[in-house]
Amino acid sequence: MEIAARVGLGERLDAMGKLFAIVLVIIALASAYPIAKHMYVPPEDISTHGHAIDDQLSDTMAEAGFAFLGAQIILAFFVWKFSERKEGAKLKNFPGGAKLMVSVAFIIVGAEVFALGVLGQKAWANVYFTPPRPDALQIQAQAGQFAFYFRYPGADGKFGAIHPDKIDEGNQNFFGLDPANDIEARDDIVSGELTIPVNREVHLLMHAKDVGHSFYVRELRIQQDFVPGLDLSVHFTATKIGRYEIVCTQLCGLGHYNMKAYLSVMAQDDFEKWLKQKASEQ
Amino acid sequence: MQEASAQPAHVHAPPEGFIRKHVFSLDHKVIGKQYYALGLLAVCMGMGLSWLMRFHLVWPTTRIPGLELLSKVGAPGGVITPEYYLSLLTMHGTLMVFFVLTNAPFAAFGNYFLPIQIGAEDMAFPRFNMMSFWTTLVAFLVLVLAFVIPDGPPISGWTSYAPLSAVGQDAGPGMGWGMNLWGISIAIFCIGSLLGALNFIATTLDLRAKGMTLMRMPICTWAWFITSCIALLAFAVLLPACILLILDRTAGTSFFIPSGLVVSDRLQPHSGGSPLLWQHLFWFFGHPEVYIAILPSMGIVSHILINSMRKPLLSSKVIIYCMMSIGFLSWMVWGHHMFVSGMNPFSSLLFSFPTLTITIPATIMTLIWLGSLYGANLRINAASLFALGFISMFVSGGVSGFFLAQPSIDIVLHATYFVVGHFHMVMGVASIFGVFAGTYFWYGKMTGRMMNEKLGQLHFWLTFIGTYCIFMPFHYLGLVGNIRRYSSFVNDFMGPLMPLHKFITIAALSTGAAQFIFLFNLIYSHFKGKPASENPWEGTTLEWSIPSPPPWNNFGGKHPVIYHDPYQYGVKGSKGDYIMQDSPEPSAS
Amino acid sequence: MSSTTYPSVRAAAAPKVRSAHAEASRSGIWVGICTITMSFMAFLSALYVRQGASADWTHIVLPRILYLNTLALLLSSATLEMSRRALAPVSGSEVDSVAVRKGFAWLSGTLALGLLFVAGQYEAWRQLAAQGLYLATNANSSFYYVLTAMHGLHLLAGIAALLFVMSRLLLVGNRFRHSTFEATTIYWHFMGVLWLFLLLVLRTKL
Amino acid sequence: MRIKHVYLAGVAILAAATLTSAVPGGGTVSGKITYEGTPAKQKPIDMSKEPSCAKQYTTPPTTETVVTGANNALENVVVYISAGAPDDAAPSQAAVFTQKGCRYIPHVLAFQVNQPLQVVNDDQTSHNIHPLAKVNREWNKSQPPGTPPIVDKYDKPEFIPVKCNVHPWMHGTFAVLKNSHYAISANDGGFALPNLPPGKYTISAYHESYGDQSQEVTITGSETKTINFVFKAKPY
Repeated sequence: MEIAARVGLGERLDAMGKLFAIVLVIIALASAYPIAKHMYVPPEDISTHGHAIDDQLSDTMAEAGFAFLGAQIILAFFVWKFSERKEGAKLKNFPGGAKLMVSVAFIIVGAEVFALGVLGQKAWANVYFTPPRPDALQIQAQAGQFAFYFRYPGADGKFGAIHPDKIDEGNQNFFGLDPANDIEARDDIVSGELTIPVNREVHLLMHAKDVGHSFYVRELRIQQDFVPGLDLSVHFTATKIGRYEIVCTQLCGLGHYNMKAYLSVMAQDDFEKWLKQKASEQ
Repeated sequence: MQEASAQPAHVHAPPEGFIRKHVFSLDHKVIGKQYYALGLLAVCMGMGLSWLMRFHLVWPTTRIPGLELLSKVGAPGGVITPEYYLSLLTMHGTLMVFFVLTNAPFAAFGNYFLPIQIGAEDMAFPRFNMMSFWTTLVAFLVLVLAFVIPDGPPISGWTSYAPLSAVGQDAGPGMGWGMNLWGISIAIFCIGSLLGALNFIATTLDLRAKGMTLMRMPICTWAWFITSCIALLAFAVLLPACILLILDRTAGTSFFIPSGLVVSDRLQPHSGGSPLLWQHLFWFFGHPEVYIAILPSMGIVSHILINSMRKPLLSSKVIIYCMMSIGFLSWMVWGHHMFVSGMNPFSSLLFSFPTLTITIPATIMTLIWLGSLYGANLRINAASLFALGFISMFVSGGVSGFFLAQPSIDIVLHATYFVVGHFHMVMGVASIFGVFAGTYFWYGKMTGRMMNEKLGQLHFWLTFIGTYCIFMPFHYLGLVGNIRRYSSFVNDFMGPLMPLHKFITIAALSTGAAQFIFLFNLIYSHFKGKPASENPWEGTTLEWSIPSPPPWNNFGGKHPVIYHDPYQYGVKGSKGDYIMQDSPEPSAS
Repeated sequence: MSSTTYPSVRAAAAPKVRSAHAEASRSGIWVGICTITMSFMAFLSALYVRQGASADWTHIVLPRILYLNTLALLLSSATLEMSRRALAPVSGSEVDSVAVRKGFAWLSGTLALGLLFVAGQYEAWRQLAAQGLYLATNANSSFYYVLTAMHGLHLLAGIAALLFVMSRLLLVGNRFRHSTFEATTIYWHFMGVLWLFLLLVLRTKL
Repeated sequence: MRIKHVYLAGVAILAAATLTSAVPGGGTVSGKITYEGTPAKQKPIDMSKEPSCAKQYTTPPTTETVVTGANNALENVVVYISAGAPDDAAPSQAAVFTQKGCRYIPHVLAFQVNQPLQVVNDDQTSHNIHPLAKVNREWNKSQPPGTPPIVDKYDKPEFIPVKCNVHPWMHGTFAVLKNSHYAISANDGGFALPNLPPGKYTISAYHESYGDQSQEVTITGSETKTINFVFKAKPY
């Protein structure tokens, strides 16, 4: 303890080691509690591919939780047991030494990496490696500072061409359509709300008007950036009728926090009614 | 070998006068302290900004008295506007990542102790060394200049994604000159860091004392060496990226800006650029940067832990190899920041695998730290407490990395508070814990006076508990889908989360307040602390073989000869349970 | 500067004593070369990505003068090598010896050729500008200006190093240090190699 | 007194002094603004992303780029004197531009060069005001609820489109004019420029979608001249 004295510490400090152990265990358990009790979980999944992601998430959560609690508690235990022992206490080495540690890490973590990293990739494949069905409903989504707009091809099933120079938000010409000269554009239906029929695959063509944005619907388990100059697309099938929030997750400027729209999933016939009503507004 | 004649001429005459001694000093120790001071200043600013952000998030319309003085436009009547929130966010990130996490554990402690620990009188190129600090300082000044110009600081975050960062004024307030200053500042910072890294490497390779083989170098020296190798390549990539960005903004080129963008109702006069190009360049630097921040702290913590355990690690070599492999792998994983950014989905898988693989060396290190504690005689003090805290933080931050490494889960968690919690714990708090540990451990050597131990431990408890209270809930928020970088929460899902946000804010304010104990201790001990002996911690490495504080040429002209591996603890030595690296007495092994 | 006016004196090779500092400056320069290479790699990968990014990639004809510049730069490496040979036997203290004068002459030649290269590069810019190709005209011209400008900046640093060495040679009491000179030599040769590589890229990609 | 005023005013006109040139009982130019053809259809605005605004309307408000009244009347047209009248000193009372229900009130705000402009946020949400000025200095500021009004002025005449970066549907116009003789056509298309001293004037009418038109008129005394403007409306 003369060491403690020298650094200006009056009394013995072995209590501190024990205290550290206790505090650490409390912290570890308290941190794990809300997870174990599912107090904070993603909203219910309404997509056909989402369950794979959710399973992946809960598997990872189990393994991570195990590793987290294990490591913290071992740390606490060793500190409790081996801190501030009486002078000249016998020093021991962990049986097995570094070799054991290395092999354990390789085996356990290696297995985990394999399990999650390789086998787990099918959840990703579900989203990105399957092409959209040919009969999928095509909708174009445009992200701009700071709103989403969605375009339905209308009766002719074709999207009118986009002319950036014609974009006029004051006039609600968000896509820069040119109905005067472009017949295909005349019957395009533009909406601030993404309305889709339930249980029908939607192929969302993504177009960025100005800077980078992102399309995120928690319930759909879909997140994809809009990259200016790059024509990306996602496809998904919503299985539950309802109204869900679409948010932008890519910092896009001062209005980022307020850049959102709504996804409303309707029964097929309601959807057609909605389309008609929208068409009349154009 | 280095006889006196071999030494650079300038090392010979001790510097004269205040300016040469303390301001434009060539002495690596003074430069190290200067870096530390800069880091301290930056961290205070960064913390202040985070306070403002946290306050605004939970009390959006409450006016903060006097804030309008900081920016009349940004905070009319003391209420933070959305764009000013983003300015604060950008400056917080930039200050913390570049001027704190890169400066404090690496440049500051590295400069001070690397030459001493290898038995050198100074860095290989003292003039470069001085230049690298002053360059960094200029970078800092250019960055904070953004606060005072009418345009205000940029709002595109520390990652400055193009085209938002590239199109200029139209992108929003602060994206005019504010953004230019950001780009210039970072470019300058790169130059400073490159000079520093070059110096570290040359010094480590060529100025080692007789008998100091590479494998006899202390772990933290190794950490600084590996970090400089990473920094050397990482900043060499960020610099070109910044140059291209500045050209896009000022010279009308189109590296990052594609055709047909309409920003603020104006068609942008650019064509053909690739926004993803910026992301690739930035993250190719950005991910190694994470390890530039954390590796030095790993080294420092191992160094301190060994000393407090009074026994060597199960294997220092394995730790060193792990740090090397982490450094190596860090070059293949940048894409995991871009899983949902429109990259080819196949490359996402390619990036995911090495990312997950990094868990292996990380786990090995953790297991070795834990396993070494077994059967130790652990001395508990502020330094070792922070070292233990580092391990705990590193584990907590590490496991959450396991989620984000998987593209499929990243679909749900990308850009949520889960990510924020993850990198704050593993890269921010953990490496800051390393700095705290290093400060309590080395303060006596650097100033000649010990820090106050009681205050130190009080500081530890408040910080340790506080940081968990702040950053654990971030993960919960992320799981629910709380998006990051929102200046206020107008979303449907926010209602039930607000109490948690309030809790975080209160924790952040109080934990931040606890840091004033540290600041006070830092200043108070400088004048009133107990005088530090030559070797207060009964350490074995070279820094403990010289007076506290060391003379201007470290070893008083003598050239130490090394006889042992760095950590001869738990042996029968003449002084006690340890043998100094430079003592000729036979070692245990 | 005719170096032939001096009788060629075959001096004994200087004793090879490499101090730690000399070693440091050598590894220092190699490390520096690594990082410079890395940053140019970054520029080039940017070039490749940018070329793939969109269809606006055109073709620009490189100004002929570039090849003359290249020649000048290669010659400068040769003259530098000559001066290295001349200065090899020079010891730290000797002043104004034949060897020193000779080395200095070759160095001046190197410097002249280096400046010639820079001037030539500038002329190449002016020729491009005359064709209406400016920094922002198209992606190709952007990369041309950026790459040549970056190389030019690094070369100017080399010229500064040359001037430094020459001043050290002239100074009374000759504070000439072999380590510094060697570092300068390595750097200068590297600039040559880098330029050849860049020229190849510019020729094939732009 | 009055004589003196008239006299002064006369001098003012001749010398093109910057005194106010309005003469009580001077001539008046009045008329009606109409359109021919089919104007662009005004679309309903979807404010669902801003509930605090959306709930202020029973039926969603429509866009205001072309606002028409009974028998082809055209609203929101700025009628002003583009030539013939001297520049006037700016009045000291501020022109107020209010953001209410995520719309600009008025949609077109006319005021004079160097006249104080006041932007007020009556909403519970944070607005952003971004006048896309070209000849004047451009600015772009946000205004959280409950913060003091933004005060500014313009020193050159210009028609400035105003937008809110946060709410893309919010668009308005600042008409910054040289003199005090201006009017904005009402829903019946009517306007009147009273108190014009004798002289030859160019009367211009500006519409944000249909642009500028102008006509010559000469005022000799206190008579009332009638001038009508007809804009060509396009469906798209």
